[in-house]
Amino acid sequence: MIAHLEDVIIQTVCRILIPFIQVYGLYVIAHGHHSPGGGFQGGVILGASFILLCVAYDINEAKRRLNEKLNTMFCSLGLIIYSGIGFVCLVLGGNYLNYSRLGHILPVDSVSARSLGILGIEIGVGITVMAVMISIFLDLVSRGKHEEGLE
Amino acid sequence: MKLLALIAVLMTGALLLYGTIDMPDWGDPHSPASIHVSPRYIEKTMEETAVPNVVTSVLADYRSYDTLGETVVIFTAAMACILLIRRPRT
Amino acid sequence: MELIISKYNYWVYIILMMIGFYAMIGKRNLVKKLVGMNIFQTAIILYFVSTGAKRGASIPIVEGGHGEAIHAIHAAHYVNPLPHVLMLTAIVVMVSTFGVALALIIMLYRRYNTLEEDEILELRK
Amino acid sequence: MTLPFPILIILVPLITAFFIPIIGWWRRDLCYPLVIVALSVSTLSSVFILHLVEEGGTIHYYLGSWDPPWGIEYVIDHLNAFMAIIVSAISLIVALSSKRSVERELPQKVVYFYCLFLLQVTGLLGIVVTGDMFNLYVFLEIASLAGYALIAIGEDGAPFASFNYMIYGTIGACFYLLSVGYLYVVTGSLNMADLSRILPDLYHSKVVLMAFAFFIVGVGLKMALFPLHVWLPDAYTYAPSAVSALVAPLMTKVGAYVLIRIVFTVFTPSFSISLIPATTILSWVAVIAILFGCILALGQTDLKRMLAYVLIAEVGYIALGVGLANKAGLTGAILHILNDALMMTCLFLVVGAILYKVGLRNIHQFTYLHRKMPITMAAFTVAALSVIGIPPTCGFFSKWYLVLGAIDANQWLFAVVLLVSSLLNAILFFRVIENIYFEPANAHGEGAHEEISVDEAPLSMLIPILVVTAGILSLGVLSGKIISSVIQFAVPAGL
Repeated sequence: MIAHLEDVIIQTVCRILIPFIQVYGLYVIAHGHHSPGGGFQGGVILGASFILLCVAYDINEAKRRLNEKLNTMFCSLGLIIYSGIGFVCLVLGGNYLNYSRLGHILPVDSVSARSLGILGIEIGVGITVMAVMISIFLDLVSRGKHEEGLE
Repeated sequence: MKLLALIAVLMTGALLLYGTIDMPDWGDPHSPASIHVSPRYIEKTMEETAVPNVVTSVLADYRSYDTLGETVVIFTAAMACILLIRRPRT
Repeated sequence: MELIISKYNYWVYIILMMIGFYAMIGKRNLVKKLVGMNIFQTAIILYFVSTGAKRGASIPIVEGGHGEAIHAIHAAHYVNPLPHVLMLTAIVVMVSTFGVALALIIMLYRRYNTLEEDEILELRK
Repeated sequence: MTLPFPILIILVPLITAFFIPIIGWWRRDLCYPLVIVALSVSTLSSVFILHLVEEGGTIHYYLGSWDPPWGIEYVIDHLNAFMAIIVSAISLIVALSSKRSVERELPQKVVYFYCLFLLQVTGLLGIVVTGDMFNLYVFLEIASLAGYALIAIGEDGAPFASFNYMIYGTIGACFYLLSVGYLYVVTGSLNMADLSRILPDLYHSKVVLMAFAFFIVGVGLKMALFPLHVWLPDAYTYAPSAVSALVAPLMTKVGAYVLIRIVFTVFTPSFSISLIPATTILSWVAVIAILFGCILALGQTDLKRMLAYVLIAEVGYIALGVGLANKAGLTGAILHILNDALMMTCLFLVVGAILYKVGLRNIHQFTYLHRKMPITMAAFTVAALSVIGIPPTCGFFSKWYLVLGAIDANQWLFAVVLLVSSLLNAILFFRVIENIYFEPANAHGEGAHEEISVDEAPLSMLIPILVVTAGILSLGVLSGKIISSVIQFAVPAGL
């Protein structure tokens, strides 16, 4: 096991960088309609920001900000958003994932409703990908114990 | 064992190379893949989904069910890792 | 010769794929097998993406989609988006398989303290 | 608007799987009832959809309302609906019986076990109902990933067996993906119906030939067809008993379904039979698989491992039916998918019950079991008779059709092999039954009779076993009706 290493430079730089990384991740998710990007890419960037936090500090610091229970819930939450949007379309009388039906409850026409539906599922995908990346990373580096720093 | 593996690999490679003889050239704009299904995605994406990024509109709308499946795949991976190596707190 | 030059993308992917395939079935170290698996899957991704290319075409983001007047859109001006979409899915599948495989490797290392296939087989007897 | 039943088959278990980790944090004991409810809804929908298909013909469901070659469609004809019922009903039965054994074998991981259990069933169901090649790959990966994890949490050798399974499974899935890519580059389409419309013009292309070859290899790896079966015995022997009972009957059968779809729907029979001798090669491989599986099973003393080898032989039967490529043979293959799923579920559930109750798996230690667990052993005997192919049980009828198919194809050798394999199976299972029912000669003393009292498996395990046994007996009687109402429509035209 590597001894706990406190390095002021690394920790300060990471503290400054991480918000920017996260904002960039959100930008990539939201701007997927117009430029390369989308839920997966943005989700991975968001997950990477937490992984950077784990590397610079230790696992406990990262877990203080996003605990295990909440993280597991995020894994499910993104998919519930995704399949929930599809299910709403089903309830509104369309086929599954037919976003144009969302135009019945949103104040937009059916083509813009498709665009909004895409944004909705990208957000869902982003949440799930972020949570899954963090979850797998924590499981792998701490061999499932979630207690010590990087072993 | 290694020799056997090498022979299997070389045979598979030779078969794959044999298959490429009839494939369209690289970058051919008239290959079947470029003219059968995909043109509709590019030409209709603006009027049907209002999303200029064609990859996003195909990923999240035309073939969104695949994307649901792929999100489920990584969800499965997370659950598998938790099941396999996470130690429950005592 | 012309056959090779006009179809070199297939040659490249087949060579890469065979390297990965050999590592998967020929190597005795489990981590090397996994590295082979990654090369194998990446080669398939390379193949798919190369089938989407069109000479002289640009990335599949429609111009004039940002509020300007929309010109007539010709499919030949943009590369084929479908292989890219399929490969986004395949990349995610690859990452997930790799994650589960690493978890399995950690389990195996905990149990046998080695990652050589022969030694594990020896220990299991 | 189309009725939403096709999507409900998949969606209910899928969404339940998302909620299980959340609910598991709150109340762990709610997971099991939720799984049962979700699978019941799925089973009911698939029964209902078979009814709809019988009345109105093939059902198409366009996801997102996009027309087929552009969007993804679900196509449900007789074969799909039939498979969906098998998968959902068997997984429901296995889920019912899993409660006790999971709580004992994995006391702290019940929540995630059931989550992955549902994801596995969802993946299998998704493979069965889809009409899109790439969508099939995605669901194949969901089922495989869940399968790797579920197998790896078994007993001592399980992680290594699962790792091997993962390497072979990934090769199989990648070959499948590569073939999809090969077909895509010459046709530009991913939809099965669209492909079968475009492909006949391209049958002489080398790309299509290679795509077909790699499909067979990839699917063969997934369904453990003979030379590609190496991962199967270890993986299914070391898996937890609930998982063996789920994966062993279903994963191979779904693989067989994919094989039938590709050989007869995506490629027309004229390609698979006449243009290249694919079906002939397939039937020869299948014959070797049958003999190989039966003979290797003879050498095993571990009951679970013996069943794994029997399973390889059973996969051979189905592949033989596909390879014969005539009406009787394919009817036999499709009927055998159903019968074999039932038989294997019954056998693996019995093994699970024995392991749970007495913790034995070596067949030489089974003495007196018939007095300890009379009902379970009776079920085992019925299933064993069915595997052998004794008339009132369902196993006889599918073998009958396979023999008929072999005779129709003028392949007397195949018919002989089928009969020989029945004989081998008889030796195999009577060896076990002998150990169970006949007491050793030296134990005929006085005391041996009183000592052993009835100590049956708990009801939650016994009832599913009895249901499956009743199914084996009644399907034997009903097989004529199943063929006339479902399977004869499932056999593709042109055979």
